[in-house]
Amino acid sequence: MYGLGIAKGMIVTFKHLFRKPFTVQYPEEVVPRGSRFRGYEFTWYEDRCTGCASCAKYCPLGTINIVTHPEGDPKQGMDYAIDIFDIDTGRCMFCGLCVEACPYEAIQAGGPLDDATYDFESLYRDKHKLTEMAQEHLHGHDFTYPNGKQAPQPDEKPLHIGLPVERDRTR
Amino acid sequence: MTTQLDVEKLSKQIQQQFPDAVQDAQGDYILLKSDYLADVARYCHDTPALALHFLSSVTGVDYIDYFELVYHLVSFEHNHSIVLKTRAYGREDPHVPSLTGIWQGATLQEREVYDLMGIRFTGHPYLKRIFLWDTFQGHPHRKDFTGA
Amino acid sequence: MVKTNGDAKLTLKTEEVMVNIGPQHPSTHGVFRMRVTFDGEVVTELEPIFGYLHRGSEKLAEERTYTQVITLTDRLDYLASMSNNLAYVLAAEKLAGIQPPERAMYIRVIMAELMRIASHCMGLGFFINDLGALATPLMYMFREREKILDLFELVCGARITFSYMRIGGVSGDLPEEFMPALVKFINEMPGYIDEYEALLRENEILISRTKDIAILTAEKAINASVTGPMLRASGVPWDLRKSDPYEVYDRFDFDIPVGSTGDTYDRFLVRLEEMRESVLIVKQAMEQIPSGPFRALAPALIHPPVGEAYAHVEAPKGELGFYLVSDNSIAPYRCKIRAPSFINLTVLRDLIIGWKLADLVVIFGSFDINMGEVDR
Amino acid sequence: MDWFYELWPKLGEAFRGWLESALPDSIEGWVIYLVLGLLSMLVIVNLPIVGVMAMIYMERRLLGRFQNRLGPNRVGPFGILQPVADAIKIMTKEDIVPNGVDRIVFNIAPIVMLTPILLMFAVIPYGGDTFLTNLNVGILFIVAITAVDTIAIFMAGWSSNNKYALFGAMRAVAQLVSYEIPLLIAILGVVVITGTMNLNEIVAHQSSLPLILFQPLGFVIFFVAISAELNRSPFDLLEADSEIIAGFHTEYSGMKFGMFQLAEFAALMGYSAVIATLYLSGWEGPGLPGYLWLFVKVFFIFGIFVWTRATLPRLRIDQVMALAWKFLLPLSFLNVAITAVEVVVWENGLPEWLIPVNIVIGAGLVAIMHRGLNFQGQTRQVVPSGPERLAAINRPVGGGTE
Repeated sequence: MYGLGIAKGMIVTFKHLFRKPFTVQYPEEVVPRGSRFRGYEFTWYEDRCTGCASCAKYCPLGTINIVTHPEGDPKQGMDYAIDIFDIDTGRCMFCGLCVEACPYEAIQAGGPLDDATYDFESLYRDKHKLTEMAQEHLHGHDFTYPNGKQAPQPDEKPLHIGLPVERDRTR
Repeated sequence: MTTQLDVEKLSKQIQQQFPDAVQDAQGDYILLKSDYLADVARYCHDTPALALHFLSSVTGVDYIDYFELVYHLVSFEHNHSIVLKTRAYGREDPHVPSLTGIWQGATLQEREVYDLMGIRFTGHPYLKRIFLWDTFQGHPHRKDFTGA
Repeated sequence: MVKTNGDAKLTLKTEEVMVNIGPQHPSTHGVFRMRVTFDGEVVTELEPIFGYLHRGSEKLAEERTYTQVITLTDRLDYLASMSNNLAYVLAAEKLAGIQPPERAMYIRVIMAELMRIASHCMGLGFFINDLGALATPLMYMFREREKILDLFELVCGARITFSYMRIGGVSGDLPEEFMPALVKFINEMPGYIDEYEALLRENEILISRTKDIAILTAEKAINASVTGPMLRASGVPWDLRKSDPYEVYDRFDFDIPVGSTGDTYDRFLVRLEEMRESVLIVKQAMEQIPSGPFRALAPALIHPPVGEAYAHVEAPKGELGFYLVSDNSIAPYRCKIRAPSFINLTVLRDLIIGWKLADLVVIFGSFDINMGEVDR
Repeated sequence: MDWFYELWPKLGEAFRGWLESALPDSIEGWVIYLVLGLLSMLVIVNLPIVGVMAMIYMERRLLGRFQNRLGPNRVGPFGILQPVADAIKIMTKEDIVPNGVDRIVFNIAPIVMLTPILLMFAVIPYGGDTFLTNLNVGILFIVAITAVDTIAIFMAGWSSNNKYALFGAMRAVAQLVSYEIPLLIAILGVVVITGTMNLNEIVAHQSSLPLILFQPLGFVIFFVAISAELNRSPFDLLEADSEIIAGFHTEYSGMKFGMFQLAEFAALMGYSAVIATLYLSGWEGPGLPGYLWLFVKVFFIFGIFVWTRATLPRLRIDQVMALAWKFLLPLSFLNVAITAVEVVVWENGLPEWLIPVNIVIGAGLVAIMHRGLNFQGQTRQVVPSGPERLAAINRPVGGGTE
């Protein structure tokens, strides 16, 4: 009879009236992100980076700009000092290829959602800004990298071969 | 599993119908002379043993010396497929016959190839740019395209 | 105005109105434009106009390495990125002769089938929305899609642009928490599909709006290169998962839903049934999945030998194919995408002419196209 | 507690007494009458505006819950101030008059739309003694005055110089005029039973049992027809968002758009009150005072409107017309005929055992009549798409001279 199908549908919607809403209210309640979440907060750890520029080569958009020069005593193992390491997050599409490319897991994805800014300028992150963000992350997460590994304490030696690089954290 | 038609056998079959239509037959494709393309396509479509009623895709490839047109044909009845190829020479006005009369599915795809590769399909009912605007100069998928 | 014809029969002659439906219109599913001529409410002429979202993906692919092209395929049909990834990596593997390990193939199948459910959720939801149902079924379907996206986020870290598959496998193994979440979802999903059916399948208004509307005959569908649910709604049991099995689809037991008449209602039902079949495939894949490596040992920059390869998958919208030509460099010489949404639009004009304005949006909705894929 | 039940008449009396004592004796009686009349009009005009705010809030929240989400909950506690925010937004928006519109008609249309709707609230009885005017042709007045809205919608659509608006206007003319007829004839059933068009007397007639029990078929027809009149789903073709953007008010913005929205919701509220008055014994009810009972009923009916809106897809214009002319119109005639027979046979009021009989007759008639609609599609002649279908559609219509 005409109307039975409509009545069936009406019952379905009526049942939903008494269900708990599926949506959550964002600022009060944040859905937990997965551990592999590729978010805005690209963290780059200078203490792990050797300056090989694999990430820059892998980036499909060329958002990573890296300039190095050889440095250090050849007897203790040659190293590259990183002069420039910039990520233009404004152009980044968060494909995660750079994360996969890095042999030392120096660049890692992850982070919160609330990283919106008002201008493109602040999305261009240079070495200092990235180090700042990385330190902020490490201090907030008990010196653990986003991938779950333990980071060196501030007084410890960096992980990569060679001498510790002189860091300019004051900017 | 879709089987590849035996290229050797099919090319002989085509040779019988249309002498010197087949230029080359190797791998999984048959390279045809562009003059015979429409006839051979019609033959592939109408022969009950082939029954290639489905034109999967039309592709243009720019090899600088020539343009290659690739037609993927599939038969749903016999579940076999064949790749037909043909070449269009010249950079100024390369052209091949249109297959829209045989497969309606070729209309939009040929328009796309015309738009992006600049290959003219003679006999196409509505050959017009499809993605780019009508006043656009050049054909961006050509290898020598340097920007508008 | 009533005027008398030569043979003295009265005809009602009205002035025709030309309306541009799109590029900004609630029912064009993106930036698509139809230049439509109406006689009253009846469509007498229609010309689809493309290109508002043309980004030249195929040209961009020629300047990127084989791995980097994966990120471009995410943006083709952005509601079914996993299927696009799959089609591309299959083509690249065929070109380079790389065999992915078994576990990777199962993971890919699970992802592709989950993606099909999500894509059909969106397709059906917006189709019902075009019918005027004020987003209620759409919201329900969004809810399930969100759950699938949560699963994808677990495995690859992104919700829309996954870039999960790699040439020779996938970028990461399934995390520990994935399988329990998947089991929970797969057990819930049939109940949700029952809900959609109760809400929509027998709804008289929906039936009266879709049944016998815009019939696409099987011959016409094949001749016009229509693929996917649209083709199967016309009664052609052509599904690449069965007729040309890729990956491990030949190990699963599932049906291909086929329509009887090829009208809009059949296209709706075929998608609804396909969601059930996808749930079934995922269930079997979960039971069969072996342990082992998730990625073949392939170099980071592959140099495939000179040649060409065409690989196709049954994407939610139809047959998605990648035709790659290699010149033994790190980037493809030519990357052609056979986009199902685009080619399905061949029959748009023929299907819509003669129907009313209200049918126009419904028929167009039943195509379930995606502008990212149409314009590429 | 007497003042609680008779709040508005008592308030009026008290105010009148105060006015008489406060004003000097030289002021004549008609001035007081005028002041009182203006004041009560002010109350009546503001009633739909406040009610519409509550309804918009309720609709959005309910739709949210039907769709498994929360709905607006940011402005004020539970989002209760959302309609206020909406109103402020809409009033401060730029009032755009596009090029090429018929300026006068374009500007008048919202006023023509809203005024009749506000007039409608004058005759609705809110309680035993609470009404602005006790018209003896009350229901006729309501139907007549709200029919003006058709013209307003057509004015808006025609003057907008927009093809979508034109589509909306044309649909409005076809749809609204068609549904007036079954609507009126369904009301006739009530009038036949009660023997009056005065809304107060209709309510008084239902003091024992609501009329929906004796008029189930009439109620269904009235409800469907009123859904179409008010552009509610599934008959919201005039502003079908997926087809013609927003229909007749596509080009309107700012407060002019707000007036259309206001008129639409006020009409919904007014007609919900009419449904309550005609079929659900109006303000009558135990416990609560009449004006509160009426609003409970109004919001209950409104909730059903929201429910249908949340569930149902939209019909096509020819199906909507078919429903009116092939289904509702014959049904409404049958309804009047059956009611008339019943009233003639049982002169001194209808017996209660007629209630199940009426329901069975109504269901049976619906089951028989719906076959004529051929909505299921199986019996309809199948026409292929494309040029063949166009030829089939363009075949000559009309009698000709054979």
